[in-house]
Amino acid sequence: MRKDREYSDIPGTYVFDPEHSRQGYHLNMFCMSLNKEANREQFRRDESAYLDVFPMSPEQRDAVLQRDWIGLLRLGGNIYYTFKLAIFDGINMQEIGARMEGVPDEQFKAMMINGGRPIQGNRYQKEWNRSG
Amino acid sequence: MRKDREYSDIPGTYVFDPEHSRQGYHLNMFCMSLNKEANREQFRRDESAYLDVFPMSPEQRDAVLQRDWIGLLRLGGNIYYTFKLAIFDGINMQEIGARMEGVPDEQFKAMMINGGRPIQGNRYQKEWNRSG
Amino acid sequence: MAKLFAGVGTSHVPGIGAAVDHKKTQTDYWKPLFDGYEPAREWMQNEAPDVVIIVYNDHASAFSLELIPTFAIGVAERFQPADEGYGPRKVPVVEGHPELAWHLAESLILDEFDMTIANEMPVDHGLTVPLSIACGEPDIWPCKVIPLCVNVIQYPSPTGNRCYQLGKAIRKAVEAFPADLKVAIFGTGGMSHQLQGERAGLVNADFDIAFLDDLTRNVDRLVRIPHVEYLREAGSEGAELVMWMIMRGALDDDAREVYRHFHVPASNTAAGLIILENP
Amino acid sequence: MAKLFAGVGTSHVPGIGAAVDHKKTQTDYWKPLFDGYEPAREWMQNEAPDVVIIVYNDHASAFSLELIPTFAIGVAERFQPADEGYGPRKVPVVEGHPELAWHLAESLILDEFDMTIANEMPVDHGLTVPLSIACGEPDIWPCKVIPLCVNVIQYPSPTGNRCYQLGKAIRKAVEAFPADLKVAIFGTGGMSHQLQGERAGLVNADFDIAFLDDLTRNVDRLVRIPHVEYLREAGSEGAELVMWMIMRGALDDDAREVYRHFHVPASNTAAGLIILENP
Ligand SMILES: [Fe+3]
Ligand SMILES: [Fe+3]
Repeated sequence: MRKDREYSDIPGTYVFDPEHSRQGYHLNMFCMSLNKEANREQFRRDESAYLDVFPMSPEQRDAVLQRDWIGLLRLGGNIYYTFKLAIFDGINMQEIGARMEGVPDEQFKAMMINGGRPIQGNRYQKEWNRSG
Repeated sequence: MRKDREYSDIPGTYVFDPEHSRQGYHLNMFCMSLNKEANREQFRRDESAYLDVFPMSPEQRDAVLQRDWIGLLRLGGNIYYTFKLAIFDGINMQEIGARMEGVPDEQFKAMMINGGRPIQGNRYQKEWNRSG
Repeated sequence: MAKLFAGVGTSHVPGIGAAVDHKKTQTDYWKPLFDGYEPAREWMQNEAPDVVIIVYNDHASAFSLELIPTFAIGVAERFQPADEGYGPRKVPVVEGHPELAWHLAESLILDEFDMTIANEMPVDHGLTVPLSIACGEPDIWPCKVIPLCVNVIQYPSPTGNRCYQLGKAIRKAVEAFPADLKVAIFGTGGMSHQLQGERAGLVNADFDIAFLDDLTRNVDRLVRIPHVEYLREAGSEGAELVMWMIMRGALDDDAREVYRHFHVPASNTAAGLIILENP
Repeated sequence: MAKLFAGVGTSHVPGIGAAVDHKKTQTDYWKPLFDGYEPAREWMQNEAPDVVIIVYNDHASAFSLELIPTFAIGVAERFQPADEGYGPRKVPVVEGHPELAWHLAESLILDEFDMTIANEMPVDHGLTVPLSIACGEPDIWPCKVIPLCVNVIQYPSPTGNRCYQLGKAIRKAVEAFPADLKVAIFGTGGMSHQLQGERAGLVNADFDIAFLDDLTRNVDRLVRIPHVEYLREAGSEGAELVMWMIMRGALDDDAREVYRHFHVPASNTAAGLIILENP
């Protein structure tokens, strides 16, 4: 990701800007392909063989196979695309949220029921640096 | 075609406006399909069977089978689409021009070499009505 | 002539559609949200618009990164629910209004909006969830629909001002259409939420309430919200709220609020709904 | 910073490409046209732009009626020549400039042009014929290309003014790009011609000459030509000339003409070429 954008200081956020989109093109197009049942079937049968037709980087390929949800974003994935893989796995958006943050599913769900992640302390990267 | 457009009084001209586009949608999509060699092969093998997958009107279908070039336009065809059928037949744009006007190919070609159809007398439908 | 009489702003969270489809609207989790939708359904039934223009975004369903239109208007006779990875939602086919849609497309392009015209466009939860919210589970949808699809996934989406101006041009076009039609416009998406990254789960209810308030009190402020403010304050997916500005632009300056509902959470999202009517 | 130094207006008649491909450029029919292209090729070789933005229209090759973008910008690494029904032209693959193209897309959208962003877009004669005209038959094209595809088939196409304003926004975006690139812009299509209907074969040389003249003498007149005037005076396909206004908008007000060539006929078309340079 470029670091000189006006939104670069928002923490824990991967804006799908031109650089990100270029990086993730084939990764996202793989995810999109799971919209079709015939493709889902093939992917179910042999994930690795199915991935061979998409010219991804080895890191992207590994992130898919390992369901490294935050890694997928860092490597150019967009959440609406990577969520196709979660749908394939039968995982819902809150579970993905938990896994991206690296907390137990129940903790994430409880946070949402209690009003979600607050905006206070979550606007700027520097706020995270201080507390981290 | 709607008759109340500001361009409705231009003679011998089928503006591809919304009404025309709606009318010709499936006809034009058939023509577009000839961009693919595999489709051209199928169409070559059995024109009528190939047309069955495109929900055209009987008039449109006949106009395709009979290569009624002006009829294709009147039924919603757009020249860039219908020209795919001419490419298929190995006919060039001047030959199509001649057939749409209903004159011999050589006459049309000679007109082009002599500077094309003049604008004088060809701006308004009423000019054609007078001379016809 | 056709008349654009009202606008609705509403979230389009897929979980809301799933709750309807799986008969979960009366569970502890979903009931408070759906109770708040009841008055909107009554309003919809009473007002019975002939056509609803639904401004929404596609979520990697009809469009992929191959081709990313900023504004796409659907002019087809009908639009099939898209397979988003679970198989298509079992909701009625969405019937279009080709005459009005083409009229809009033509008018908007001549007014210098650079529309993409779509004759084939499966519609995903972005469009069908608002219909479920407003209409429940009928056998056929009670109105014709014109889908207006906005890119809010690939940065940059259109500016708030551009969306607002598009709304104004839609209003003008609708009211020049020579048929006696009652037309509503839905702006969908939002409210504050972030689905992605370590900040996933963000909700900013203060931002959302102020947004709902200013739809009638201070539209100028909303029109000028820059992308970075949406991203920071409303979350990366809360930036969908820019689509509500198209709806707002299509209404009178002094449109009045007739109903609102706000609930947290719907899945990972702050869900809002507002109904605005022209005086 | 990148610099947009010149613009070229040129017809993109498929027959011109076919004459090149089938080695007919020296026949009696084609020689006068191609002789007039020689100075343009020399200019192109001498100036050697790094990138050329080619404004053209697709002719039912990449896009069909399924989806009709008003303005589509190609951001891919490369663009394959399209099969238009004869098999693809045997010309080099067109190499893109993704960095500049994405920069343009972003800048244009934030400047409120509603671009469609294209990652996959085979390019037809509308784009490859101008390259053949300007560059002859090299093994690889001597410049990177950014395709900018304009709808001029489905009525209505964008207005002349919208195209002209888009040109201005392109100029601004190019000159904000932080790399030392020499950029030219081609506006293609036209000049007067009509391919369809009983009026097929129309040529209006007076209109065309006045158009070429006014690119330097009276741009304001050209910007305001309404669609109906193009259709009536320049023929239904002569309306492609609106794309030249994007090229013109990207240049200085006082750009000067350095070369022109006009010949009738190229197939069914009045073929024109003009080179304009910023002072
Ligand atoms: Fe959404
Ligand atoms: Fe053309």
